[in-house]
Amino acid sequence: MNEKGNLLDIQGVSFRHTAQQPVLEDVNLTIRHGERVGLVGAIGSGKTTLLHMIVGLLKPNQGQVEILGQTRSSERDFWEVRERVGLLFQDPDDQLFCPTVQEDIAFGPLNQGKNREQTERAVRNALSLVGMEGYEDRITHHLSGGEKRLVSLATVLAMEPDVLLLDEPENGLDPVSHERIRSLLLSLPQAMIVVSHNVEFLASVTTRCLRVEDGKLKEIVV
Amino acid sequence: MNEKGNLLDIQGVSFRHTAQQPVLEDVNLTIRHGERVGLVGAIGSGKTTLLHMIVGLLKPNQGQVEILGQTRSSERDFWEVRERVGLLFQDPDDQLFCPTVQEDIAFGPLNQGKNREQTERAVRNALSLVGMEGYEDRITHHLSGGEKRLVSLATVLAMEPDVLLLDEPENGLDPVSHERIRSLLLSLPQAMIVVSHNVEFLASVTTRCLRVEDGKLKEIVV
Amino acid sequence: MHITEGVAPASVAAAGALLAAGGVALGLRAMKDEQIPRAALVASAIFVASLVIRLPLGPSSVHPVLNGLAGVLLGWAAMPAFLVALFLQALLFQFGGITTLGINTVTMGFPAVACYYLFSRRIRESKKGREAFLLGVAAGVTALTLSFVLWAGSLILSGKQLAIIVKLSLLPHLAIVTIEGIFTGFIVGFLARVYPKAFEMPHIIKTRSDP
Amino acid sequence: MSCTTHFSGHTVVHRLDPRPRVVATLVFAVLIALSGHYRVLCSGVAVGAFLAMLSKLPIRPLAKRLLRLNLFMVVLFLLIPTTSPGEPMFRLLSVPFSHDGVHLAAGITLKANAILLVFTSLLGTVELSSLGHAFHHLHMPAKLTHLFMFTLRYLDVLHHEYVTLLRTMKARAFRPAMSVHTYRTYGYLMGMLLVRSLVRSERIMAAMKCRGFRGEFHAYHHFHFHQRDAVFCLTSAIVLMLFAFVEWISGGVAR
Repeated sequence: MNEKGNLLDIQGVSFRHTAQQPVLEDVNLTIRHGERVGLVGAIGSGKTTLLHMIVGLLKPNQGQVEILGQTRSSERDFWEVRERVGLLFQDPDDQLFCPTVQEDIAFGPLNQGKNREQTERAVRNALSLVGMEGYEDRITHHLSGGEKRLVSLATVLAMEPDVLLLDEPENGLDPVSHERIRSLLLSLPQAMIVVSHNVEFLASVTTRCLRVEDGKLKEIVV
Repeated sequence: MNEKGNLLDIQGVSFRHTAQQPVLEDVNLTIRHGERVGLVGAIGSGKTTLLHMIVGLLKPNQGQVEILGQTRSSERDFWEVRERVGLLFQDPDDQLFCPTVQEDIAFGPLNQGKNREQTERAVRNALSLVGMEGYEDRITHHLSGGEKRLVSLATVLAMEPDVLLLDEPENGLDPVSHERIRSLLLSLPQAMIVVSHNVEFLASVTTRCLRVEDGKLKEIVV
Repeated sequence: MHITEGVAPASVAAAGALLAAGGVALGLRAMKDEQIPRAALVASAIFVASLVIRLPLGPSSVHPVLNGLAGVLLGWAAMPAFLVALFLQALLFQFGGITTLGINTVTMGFPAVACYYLFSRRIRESKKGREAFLLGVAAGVTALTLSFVLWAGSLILSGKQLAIIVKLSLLPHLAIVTIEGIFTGFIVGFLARVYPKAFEMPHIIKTRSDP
Repeated sequence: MSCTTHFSGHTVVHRLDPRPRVVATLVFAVLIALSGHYRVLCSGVAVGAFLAMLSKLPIRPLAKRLLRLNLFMVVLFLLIPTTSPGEPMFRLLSVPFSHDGVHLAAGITLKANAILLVFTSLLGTVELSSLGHAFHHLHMPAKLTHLFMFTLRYLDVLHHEYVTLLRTMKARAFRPAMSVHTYRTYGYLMGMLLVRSLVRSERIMAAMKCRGFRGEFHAYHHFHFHQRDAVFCLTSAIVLMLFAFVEWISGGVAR
């Protein structure tokens, strides 16, 4: 990876759901290595849409998406992106689908083609990163809300991504888990985009902030 | 109904799911006529559990639940409670289980033994209360998120309850629907318990606020 | 594994309709009103899966049928559930048909009920995930094999000349049955570990002959 | 995205009461299935085509359905006449096509197309929930009607959950292949979908109890029978009786 280039370069991107007014309109966004960008905006303003577009789960109607130094448009282009850009979904219930914590965290590394031993190591590392050692054999469905959030983050970190896209990582957590997530994010070296309604939280974990409003991105000071 | 007594009086109530640490422990809560109580707390802290216990969907392991002037413990005791205490569920898709809006709203009144004419009137009234006149024949699963929430509320209001229990009524709504729910709640005469993560919202629709934390209820100032 | 509209002559269609009506009646009698949402949600989930999940098989892919799973989860209620699902499939996607609705309900539903008697209790009592997985494989394979037999039977009864279709589809079906088995195994294994309550459901469909 | 869309529209067919449409479709299907004569079968296809035009079925989806059905019929035409014994009707590339085989395949093709057209024009144009109500008013068992309604109600909800789960899997670099890993992954996905469905069904039951449900459903919906419905009933009755009459004078059921 060229350490000097941009991680992400979005130019003139528009997105609309079928026959509705556009969610995003002519949006530009550049993110460089090591940057941590906060994203705020009302519900339905297009924050999640933007994250999903970056990993190719949604395709823009217009504009160009360049990620990790290459223009990406086809499904195939995004295969590599998804191995190197980790997306944490808003609802951990959507992200965790395996019976046990261990299997869930192993899912990403296995998809990356890692062997058994590498995968086991990745699982252990990821769990210790989020401070959940010993949770390997727990049934994911039975975890509490906060635990699920941390495990979801572990499933993403296990893939050792270069960029993290985090959709409301602190939402609905009790104060203890909230603080845990905050200090964890501060300790991570990756570039990241963090979506949140909590401006205080964003101010403490990111280096700059953007607001999504009326389909546009605006730089704001928090 | 004795207008001077308490609507709700919970004393020393504990609840635990099988073999786990208790969700609620020795909780006391009294609600008087006309009171509007906000309830905050992290995901999984027991807010929903408390609401479900009040209408008898969950039975406490310990303690006493007195509602509308009577101690309630058996399933039968709660039949009356459920006709007079309306619970709005978190996910409107759980609450709207009939094909059309009209049938969904009529479901409660019909169960209350109202005849066709009374039911029709109840449906009309409830729809006009939430400002959704003309939605009678709409297919419920084609409604938008905000519309679903308002219709769910109409299904509850059609039963003319004395108390409302609202589980995150504004969650996930766009700003316009959000404001509509807020002003609607302000216009309703019933006593209510409102669960939300949005402290601002609670401050504007309730008269006092409680936080659920570590299985306990604490009065807070918002 | 549908009998397409027009293929079955009146006699076969009528026999299928009668058998299906009997099975559905039993299923409805066993299902109480308050069990309807649960049966419907399981039916919905299986319907969605059979429509959108495509299991890769060589250069192509196959849709799961999951009638074995429906059987262990629903018991006799699988009969009305399949009647509803097959009617919707005929109406929305033109699979099967209206005159063959009875035959197709029998083809899907009876093997499901058989799986309920054969495997449901064993899965409930299985202790290890592996055991549940294997029982799931057995349920998937048994149900689909029985369905194939019923399908082939009704096709041949519809006209001896149609036997050629049965012969030609024998080999593909072997592959499909194998994949269906593995797939059902993983689902049953998952449910046994994560939500064993799923298999307590057939108590809701207790008929007098319930073991 | 929805997997429960019907062919909506504003034609006279769409405005008809769904109840007689259900009955007419059923009787038509049975008559056609019973029939053994080309003149009846061809008239059946004609009636179907007429209804399809009357209800202005959208061309593309209808063509797709017809194509799918008739692809199977092409296979039948190639297979059955070439493998059944008997007098050859003609030869194609020196392969004999038997007389009986061709007639069997032709009969099946006409029946399938006629029923498909009528089924889609008359019932495919009913909002699905109204179809449920029609079943109820036609005295289908109440439990079956409710099962139908609930299944219908949650199809899109569960489909949406499936899509969401699959999306999160894709985001973690999942690419289906012919492997145990893929089958296991789909198995877990389906398992999760079922767990969510079962948990949701409990919440639905709770919501029903909260609104006074004590184990019994009360019907609310009702239909209005208009003059146009009477006209439809009369016309269908005449057409269907004509079919039966032609079948009868043509000499019973032959195949």
